Amino acid sequence: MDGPGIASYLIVSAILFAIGAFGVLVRRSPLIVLLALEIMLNAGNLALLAFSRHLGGEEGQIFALAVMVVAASEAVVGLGLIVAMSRLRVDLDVDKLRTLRG
Amino acid sequence: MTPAAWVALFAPAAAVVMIALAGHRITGRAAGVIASGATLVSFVATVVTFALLLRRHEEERSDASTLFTWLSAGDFRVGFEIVVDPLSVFMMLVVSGVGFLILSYAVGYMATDDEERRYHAYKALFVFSMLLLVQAGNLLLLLAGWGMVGLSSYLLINFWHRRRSAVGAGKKAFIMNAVGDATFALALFILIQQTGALSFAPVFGRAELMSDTLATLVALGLLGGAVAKSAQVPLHTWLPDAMEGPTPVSALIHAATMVTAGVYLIARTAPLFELAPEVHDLAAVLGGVTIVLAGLIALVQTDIKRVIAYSTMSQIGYMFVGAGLGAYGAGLFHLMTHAFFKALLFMAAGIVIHALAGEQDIRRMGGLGRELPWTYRFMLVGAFALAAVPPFAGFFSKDAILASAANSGTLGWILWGLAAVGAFLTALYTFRMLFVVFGRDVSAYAREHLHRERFEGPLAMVWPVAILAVLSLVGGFLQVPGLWHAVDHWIEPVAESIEEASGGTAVFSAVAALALALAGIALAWMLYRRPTYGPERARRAAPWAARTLEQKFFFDEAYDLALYEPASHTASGLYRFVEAPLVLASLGDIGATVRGAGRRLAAVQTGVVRSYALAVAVGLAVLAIAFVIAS
Amino acid sequence: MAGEVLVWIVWILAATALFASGFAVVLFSNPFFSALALIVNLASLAVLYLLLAAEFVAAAQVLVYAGAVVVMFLFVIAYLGGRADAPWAGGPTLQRVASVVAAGAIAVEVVVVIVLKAGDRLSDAAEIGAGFGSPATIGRLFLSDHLLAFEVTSIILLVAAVGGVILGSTVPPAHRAEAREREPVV
Amino acid sequence: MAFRSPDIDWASLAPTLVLLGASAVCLLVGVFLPRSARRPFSATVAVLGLTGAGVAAGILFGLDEEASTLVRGSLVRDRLAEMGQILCAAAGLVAVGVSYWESRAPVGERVPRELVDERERIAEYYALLVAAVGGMAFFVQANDLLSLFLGLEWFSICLYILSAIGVHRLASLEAGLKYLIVGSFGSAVLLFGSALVYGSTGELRFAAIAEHAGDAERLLFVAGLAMILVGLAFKVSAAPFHMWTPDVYQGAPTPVTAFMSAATKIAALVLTLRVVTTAFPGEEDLWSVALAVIACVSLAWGNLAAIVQSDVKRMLAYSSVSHAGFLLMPIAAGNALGGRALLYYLVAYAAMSIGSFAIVAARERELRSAVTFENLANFFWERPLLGGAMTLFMFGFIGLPPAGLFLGKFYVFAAVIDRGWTWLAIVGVVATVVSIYYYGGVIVAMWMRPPALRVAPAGGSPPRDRPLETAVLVTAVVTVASLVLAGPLVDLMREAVEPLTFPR
Amino acid sequence: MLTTALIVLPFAGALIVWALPWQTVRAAGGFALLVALAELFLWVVAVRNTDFASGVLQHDVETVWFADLDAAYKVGLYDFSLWLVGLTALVTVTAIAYGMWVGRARPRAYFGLLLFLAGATVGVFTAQDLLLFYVFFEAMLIPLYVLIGVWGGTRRHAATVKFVIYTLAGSLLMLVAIISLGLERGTFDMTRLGESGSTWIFLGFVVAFAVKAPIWPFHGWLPDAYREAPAEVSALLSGVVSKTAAYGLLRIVLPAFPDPVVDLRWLVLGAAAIGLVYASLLAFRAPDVRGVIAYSSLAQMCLIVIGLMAVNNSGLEGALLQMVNHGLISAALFLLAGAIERRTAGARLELLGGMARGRPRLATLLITVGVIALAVPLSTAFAAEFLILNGIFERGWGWALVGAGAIVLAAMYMLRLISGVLHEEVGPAVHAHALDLRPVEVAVVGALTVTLVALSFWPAAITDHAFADRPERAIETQFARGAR
Repeated sequence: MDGPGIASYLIVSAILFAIGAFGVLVRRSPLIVLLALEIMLNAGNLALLAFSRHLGGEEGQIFALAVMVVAASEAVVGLGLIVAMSRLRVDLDVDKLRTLRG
Repeated sequence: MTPAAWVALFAPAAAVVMIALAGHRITGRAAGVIASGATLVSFVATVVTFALLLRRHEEERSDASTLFTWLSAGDFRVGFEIVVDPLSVFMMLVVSGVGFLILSYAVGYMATDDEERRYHAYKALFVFSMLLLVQAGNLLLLLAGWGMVGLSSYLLINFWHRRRSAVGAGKKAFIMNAVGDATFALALFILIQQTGALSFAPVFGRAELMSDTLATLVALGLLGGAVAKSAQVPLHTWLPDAMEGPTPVSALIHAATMVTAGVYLIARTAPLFELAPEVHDLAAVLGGVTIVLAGLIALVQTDIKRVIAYSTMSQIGYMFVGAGLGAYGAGLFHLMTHAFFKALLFMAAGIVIHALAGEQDIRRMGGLGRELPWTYRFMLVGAFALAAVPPFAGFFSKDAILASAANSGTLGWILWGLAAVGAFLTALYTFRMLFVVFGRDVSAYAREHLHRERFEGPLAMVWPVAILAVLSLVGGFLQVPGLWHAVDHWIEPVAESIEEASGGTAVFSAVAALALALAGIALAWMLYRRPTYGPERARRAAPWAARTLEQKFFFDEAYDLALYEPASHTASGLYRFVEAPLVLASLGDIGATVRGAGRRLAAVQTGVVRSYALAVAVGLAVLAIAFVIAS
Repeated sequence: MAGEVLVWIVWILAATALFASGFAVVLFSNPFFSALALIVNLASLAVLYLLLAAEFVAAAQVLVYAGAVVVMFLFVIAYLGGRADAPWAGGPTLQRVASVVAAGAIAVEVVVVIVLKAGDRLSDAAEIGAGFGSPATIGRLFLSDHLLAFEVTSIILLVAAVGGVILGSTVPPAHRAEAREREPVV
Repeated sequence: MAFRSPDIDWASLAPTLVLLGASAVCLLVGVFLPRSARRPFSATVAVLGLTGAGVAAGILFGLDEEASTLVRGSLVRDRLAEMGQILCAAAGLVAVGVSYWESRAPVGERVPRELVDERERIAEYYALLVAAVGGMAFFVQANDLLSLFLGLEWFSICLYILSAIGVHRLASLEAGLKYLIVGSFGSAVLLFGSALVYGSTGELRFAAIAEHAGDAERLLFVAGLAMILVGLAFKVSAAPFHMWTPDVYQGAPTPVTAFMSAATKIAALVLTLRVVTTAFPGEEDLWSVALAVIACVSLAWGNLAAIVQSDVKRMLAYSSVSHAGFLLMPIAAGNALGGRALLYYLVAYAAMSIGSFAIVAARERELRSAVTFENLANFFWERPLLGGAMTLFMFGFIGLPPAGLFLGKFYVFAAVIDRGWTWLAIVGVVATVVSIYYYGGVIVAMWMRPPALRVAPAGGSPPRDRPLETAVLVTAVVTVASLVLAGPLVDLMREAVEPLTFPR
Repeated sequence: MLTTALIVLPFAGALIVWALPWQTVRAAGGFALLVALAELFLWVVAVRNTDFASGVLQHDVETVWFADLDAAYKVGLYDFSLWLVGLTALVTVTAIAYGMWVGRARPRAYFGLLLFLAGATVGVFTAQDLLLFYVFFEAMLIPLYVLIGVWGGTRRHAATVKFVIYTLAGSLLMLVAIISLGLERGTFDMTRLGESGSTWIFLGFVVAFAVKAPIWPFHGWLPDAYREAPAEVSALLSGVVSKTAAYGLLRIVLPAFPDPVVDLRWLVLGAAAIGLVYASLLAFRAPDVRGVIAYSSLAQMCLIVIGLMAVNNSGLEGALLQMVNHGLISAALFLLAGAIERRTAGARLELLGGMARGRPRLATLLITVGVIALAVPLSTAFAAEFLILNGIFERGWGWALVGAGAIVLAAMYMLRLISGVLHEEVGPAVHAHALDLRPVEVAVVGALTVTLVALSFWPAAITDHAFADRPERAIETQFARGAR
C-alpha cells in the first residue's frame, strides 16, 4: 500500500473522535453539538474504512455506509427537535435545558 | 392416705377459684367463710392423714403420690407430686391448723374493708401455696410452692395498695425473695446435673456422689433461699416492712407459717446440708446473729407490729440455730410453738389496732389493760411464751434448742451464748411492749379513739385468739427435755436430730436461759412499767448506738447504696449512653448520612446534558484504560 | 516512488485540513461557520477514504453528507438565525477541563495502543483487487450478504423522516384558536 | 457479475416483519381515516401487531430447538432472541393500554378529544411505538456488530422521537434532545468500539470474533470491548452512563417512560448477555469484573439519588438505574444460572416497572400535574385497585413476596454466589435496604398520609380508564404469577439461554 | 393437606375480607374473626390428628415449585411447630376480636391484613423449604408495615421505616445465607439439608434472626414499633412474629450448623446474655407501659435464645415452652396496655396509678399476667425459664447465673409496671370515670390468661408433646457434639 500505513489513519481517526467528543462536551449550542456528533461518527467511519483496507474486506465499507445513513437520521431528528424547541421560544442553549435535573 | 393429702392441698385452691369466679355475687363475709372453710377442710384432711400415718409402722411412714407429669425435658421428668411423711404432715398440721384459726379471725378483722373478697382469695391462695410447699414431693414443686407463697405474701402485703409504703414493702419482699428463689434454682440445676432428678429420694440417694465443692454450692443455694424466705441476716430487711399488710396476714404469713419455711427447707434437705457441714454451720451462725441483731433492733421499735416482727426474725434465728446444728426436732418444735404464740401475739395486737382504729404506734397507746382485759391476758400468755417462761410453750422449745447447742462443741457454745443473750433481749423488748401498751395510764389518744365492741372485738376475732392462747400454754408439753421427745421422734424418719445435752449441762442451760429471761422481764418492769428517764438516758449515753439501732444497722441504706442505686444508675446510663445514641439513633444517623450522600449525588445531575456525556466519556476512559492495563 | 510521495503529500494535506476543519467546527462560535467547516471536514475525509480505496464511500460522503445533510443543517441554521455562543467565556470550568482530559485520554489511549503495540501489525495492508471499494462491489454486497443492513438503514431513515415531520411541523393555528373558543382554559 | 440474492428465511424474521407491517398500517391510518377513528383503530392495529409478533416469536420459540443463523450470519434465530422478542412485544402491548387515554395537552389546557388526537398524532405515536418494538425485535436477533449497531439505532431513534412527542411540553422536548445527544454520543462510542474489534479480529460476526480473538491485536481488541460495553451499558442505563435516564424518564410522556423502562432494558440486556458470551468469552475475566463494578456503581448511585427525589417518576427512574445494577449482576456472574436469573428478573421487573409507571400516569391524568410524594397522599384509599397494585409493585421492588422480583433477586444472588462473589450479593443487599427508604416512601404516602386539600379537577373525577386499569392488572398478575409459576417460567428461561455457552 | 389448609385459610380469608362489599367493622371484623376461629379449629383438628410419639414431619405436602434449584412447596408440621401454629391462631383470634372491639377505621383493609399476617406466620412455622420459609418470613413484613404505618400512633412513620429497614436488612442477609447454604447443600429442602460447617452462612442466619427476634444489639426498631403499633398489632408482633425468629434458629440454624453452633456459642450466648440484663435494666427505667413490655419482650427473646443455644433437651424444651408462654404473655400485656391507654391520657407510668380501685377485672388480669410474666414459680413461664437455665447450666454455670440474676430484675420491672398502673394514688392521667374492662376485653385477655393458667397447671402439655424425635436427628447428634 502506498503512502502512510493504516496505523496513521487510525491515529487520525482517534484524534478526530476526540475532537468530536470534545465538541459535544464543551459546546452549548445544540446545533454545534449535533455537528460534533457527526464528526464523532465520521471518525468511526474512518477507522472502519482503514481496517477494511487493512483486512482487504469490504464489510467495513458497508458498515461505514450504514453509519452514514444513521448519522443522517440522527441529524434529521436532532434538527427536528431543535426546530420544535425554537417554537416554544426557548434559548438554543443546552445548558439552559435544566427543567429536568436533580 | 394420699387422697386425703390431695384434698388438703386442693381445698384452698378450690376456694380461690370459687371466690374469684363468684365475684360480686357473694358477700365479703361469705368469701371469708369459704376461705376459712376450705382451710378447715384442709385441716381435717390433714388430721386424717396424720391419723393414717400414725397407724403405720415407723419405717413405712412415707408415701408419695404423683398426679401427672408436670414438666419434662427428655428423660428429666418432674411430677406434680406430693409426699406424705412425718415432716410434711407436721408442717401441714401447723399450716392448716393455725391457718384456719387466722383465716377465721380475718373474717372478723376484715369485715369493714371493701375489698374483703380479694383479701380472702389471696389468703386462701396463700394457704394453698404453703401447703404445696410443705407437701411437695420434689424440689421443683417445693420451689414452686416457695415462689407462690412469696407471691401471695406480695399480694397481701400491698393489699392496701393505695398506701405508697405498702406497695413498696410488697415489692421489696417479692424481690428479696426472688433473690432467694434464684439461688434456690441454681442449687437445683447442680442437683439435676449431678443426680438427674429432683424427687427427694433419688436426690438424697445420689447426692453423696457429689464433690464437696458442689455439695457446698448446693447447700449454699438452698440456704440462700431459706435465708431470704425466713428473713435471716442479711436478707431480712423485707420482713419489718411487710407489716404494712393487714394484721392477720402478718400473723399467718410473716409469723406462723411462711417465714418459717426456711427451717422446713433445711430439715427437708437435711441430707444435703449434712454433706456440706460448713454451710450447715453457716445456717446456724446466721441464725445466731439474727437472734441478737433482731433483738437489739426490736428494743427501739415503736410500731407494735414491727416489734413483733423483729421478734419473729429473732425467733426464727433460734430455729435456724437448731436446724443448722442438726437439731431438727428442736427447730421444728420451736417452729410449731412459735406459730402458736406469735400468731397469738399478732392477733392480739390486731385486736388492739382494731380497737384503736388502725393505730400501731405504741407511744400513743397505754393503759389498755383495763380497757381490753381479755386481750391483755392473751397478750400476756403470748409474751410469756415468747420470753420462754415455763410452763408456756416457748420455754420448752427454746430450751430444746439451747440444749442441743450446748451439745455441739465450741460453735455450739458460741451459739448458745448468742441465744442466751437473745433470750434476755426477747424478754426485755416483749415486756417493754406489753408494759407500754397495756400498763401505765390510759393515753390521750387511746381515750379518744378507743371503741369497744361487744367483746373487745367481733367474736370471730376473739375465739381463734383464745384457742391459740390455750395452745401457747400447753403446746410446750409435746416435748419435755429429758422426759419425752415426741417431735424429734416423729420426724426422725425424715431428719434425724442430734442428741441434746443432758444432765448437768441441760439443767445449766435451762436455768441460765430462764434466768436471763427473767432478768429481761425485770429490767422491762423497771424501765417501762411507768414512763422513766432510763431509756432516754441510755440514748444520750450512746447516741451512735441508738441511731444504729433505729436505722436497723443500716441494712436498707447499704442495699440501696450497693444494689439499687447502681442498678438504677446503670439503667439510666445504659439508656443515655448506649440505647439512645447507639441503638435507637443509629438508623437515623445512617439514614441522614445516606440521605446526604444521595443529595450530593443528585446534585451531580445538574440537568446540563454535556455533563451527562462527560460522565460517559470519563467512564469510558476509565474502563478502557483499565482494560488495556489489565491486558 | 513518486506515487508514494504524492500519496504522502495528499495524505498530509487531507489530514491537516481534517484536523483544522474539525477544530473549526468545534470552536467557531457561529453555527453557520461551523456547518461550513463541517463541509471541509467531510471533504477531507472523503480524500482519505479515496486513499483507502473506498471510492464508493468517498463519493457517498461528498454527495450525501456534504451535499444533503450539511445543507439541511444550513437551512435550519438559517431558519433559526444562527446565534453565536461564546464557547470559552467564563474561563476554565470543571466541565471544560474534564472534557479536555477525558477526550484527550480516549484519543491518547487509542493512539498509544496503536503506536506502541499495534503499529507493526497494522502497517501493512492486504492485497486488494481492482474492484475493491467500487460501487459495483459495494452494490452487490448490499444486495446479497448485507441486504438486511441495507433494508434496515432504509427503515431507520423512514423512522427519522416521520420523526422529523412530527417534531418539525406545527399544529395549524386555526385549531388552536378553535380550541380556546370551545373551552376556556381551566 | 453473478448476482445471488441471499436465502432469507423470512419466517424467522416474522416478528420484526409483523411489527413493521403494523407500524406501516398505523402510519397510513393517520392519512386515510377520520380523526375520531384514529385512536381506536391505530391502537387496535398496534395491539394486533404486537400480539402477532409475540405469537410469532412464541411459535418460533416452540420450533427452535437448535439455534441457526440467517442472512449470512448477521442475524441469529434462537430461543434467546425469541424470548427477548416475546418480552418486548408484551411490554409494548401493555404500553398500548397505558397510552390509550394519554392526553398530552399542556397542563391546565382542556381541549376536545379529537383535537388532542390530531395534535398528538396518535397514529404516528402508535406507529413509532410498534416500530420501536420492531427495532428491538431486530436488535435481540443481532449476530454481528453491524446488526447490533443498526438495531440499536433503529429503536433508539424511535425512542428519541417518542420521548419528545409531547411537543408542547418543554420537558418532553428537553428529554428528547438530551436523550438524542447523549444517545448519539453513546452510539458513536459503540461504533468506534465496533470498528476496533472489527479491525483487530477482521470479523463482524460474534462467533467469528470469538474464534479470532486469540490472534487479534489484543490491546485494540480490549479497547474495543470496553467501548462496546459502554455503549450497551448506556442503553441499560447503568451508572455512570445512566445520567440521561432520570431526565428522560421524567420528561418523556409517562406511557413512553413505562415502555422504555421495560423494553429498552429487556432488549439491551438480552443483547449484552449474547455479546459478552458469544463474542467475548475469552475476555470473561475483564468484562465480568467490569460489569460487576458497573453494577455496584449503579446500585449505589441509583439508590442514593432516588432517596432524595420528590417526583415519583424521577424516583422510579433512579430505581431503574439501581435495578440495572441488579440486572448486570447475573451477566457478570457469567454462568448459566446467571442467564436464567437475568431473564427471570427481567420478566418480573418489566411487569412491575411498566405497572408502576402506568399508575403514575393514572395519577397524572387525575391531578393534571406531575406526581410527587406529596400529591400521592391517600392514593390507596381513593383508588384501592391501583393503589393496591402500586403497593404490590413497591414491595416487589424491595424484593418482598408476593412479587416475582423477590425470586428474581434470589436468583440473581444465587448466580453471583454460585460464582463465588458473595460480596456482590452483599452489595445488593445493602442497596436493597437503602431502597426501602424511597419505595417505602411511596407506600407511606399512599396509605398513611392524610389527603391534601386540593381543588378537584373540573368535571369531577376522571372517567374510568379501563385500558390503563387492564394494563395495570395484567402487570400485577404477571408480577404475582411469576412467583407462583416460577417453575415453568424458569424452565422456559432455561431453554432460552440454552443456545449460549457460558464461560463459567 | 391439613397444613396447606392452615396456611391458605387465613390468606383466603384476607382476600375475601378485602373484597367484602360491606365496610363496617362488624361485617369485616366479624368475618375475619370467623376465619380466625376456623383456623383455631383447624389447629385443634391438627392436634388431634398428630402423632406426638413419632417426631417425624406430619401432614406434609410437597409440590415442586421450581426444579432448577430444587425448591419446592413443601410444608408440614413437626410436633414442636404445631404449638407455635396454635399460638398464632389463638393470638390472631384475640387480636381480631380486640380490633373489632376498638372499632378500627377502614376495617376491611385492617382485618384482611391481620389475617394475611396470620397466614404468613403460619407459613413460616410450617415451611419445610428454605425458600418457602423465606417467602413467608418476608411476607409477614408487608402487613406489619402497613398495619403500623396506617393505624399506629403519632410517631408511626418513623417507627415503620425503622422496623422495616432493620428487619429487611436482616432478612436479606438471611437470603444471602439461604442461597449460599442451598447452593452448598444442593437443595433447599430443609429436611434433606444435611449439615454445613460454614461460619459465615451461620452468622448470616443468626444475624437475620437476631434482628427479627430481636436480640441485643439488633433491637433498635423494637421500642418504637411496639409503642406505635396498635395494641393488637403489637400483641401479634411481639407475641407471634418474634417467635418466627426463634423458630428459625431452632429449625434451621441448630440442625444445619452443628459445628458453628458449638464454636460460636459464646458469641450468641454473649449477645443474648448481655441483652437479657440490658433489656431488663431498660425495662426497669422505661417511662411508659409499652416501653416496659417492649423491653421485657426483648429480654424474654434473649432468654429464649439462651435456651436454644444450650442445645440440649432441657434448653430446647424450655425455649419452646417459653416461646408459647411469652407469646401469650406479651399478647395479653399489649392488649391490656391498649385497654389502659384507652382509659388514660397517655401511658406514662409516672402519670398513672391507682387504677385497681374499682376495676377488679383490670387489676386481676394485669396482676395475673404480670406475675406469670415475671416467672413466679409454678407459673408456666417459671417452668420454661427453669428448663432454659437448667439447660444452659450444663453449658456453663455463668450463663445460668446471669439468667438467674435477670429473673430478679424481671421481678423488679414487672412489679414496677403492675404497681405503676394499679397501685398508690390515682394518677393525673387516669380518666376518673374510666370503666373497668368491658366484657369483650375481659374475654379477649381472659382467653389468653386462662390458657396461661392452664399451661401453668400442666406445662408438660407442651414439653411432653414436642421433640419426640429431634428434627432429622440433627439436634440430637449435635447434642452429643455440643458437649465437647
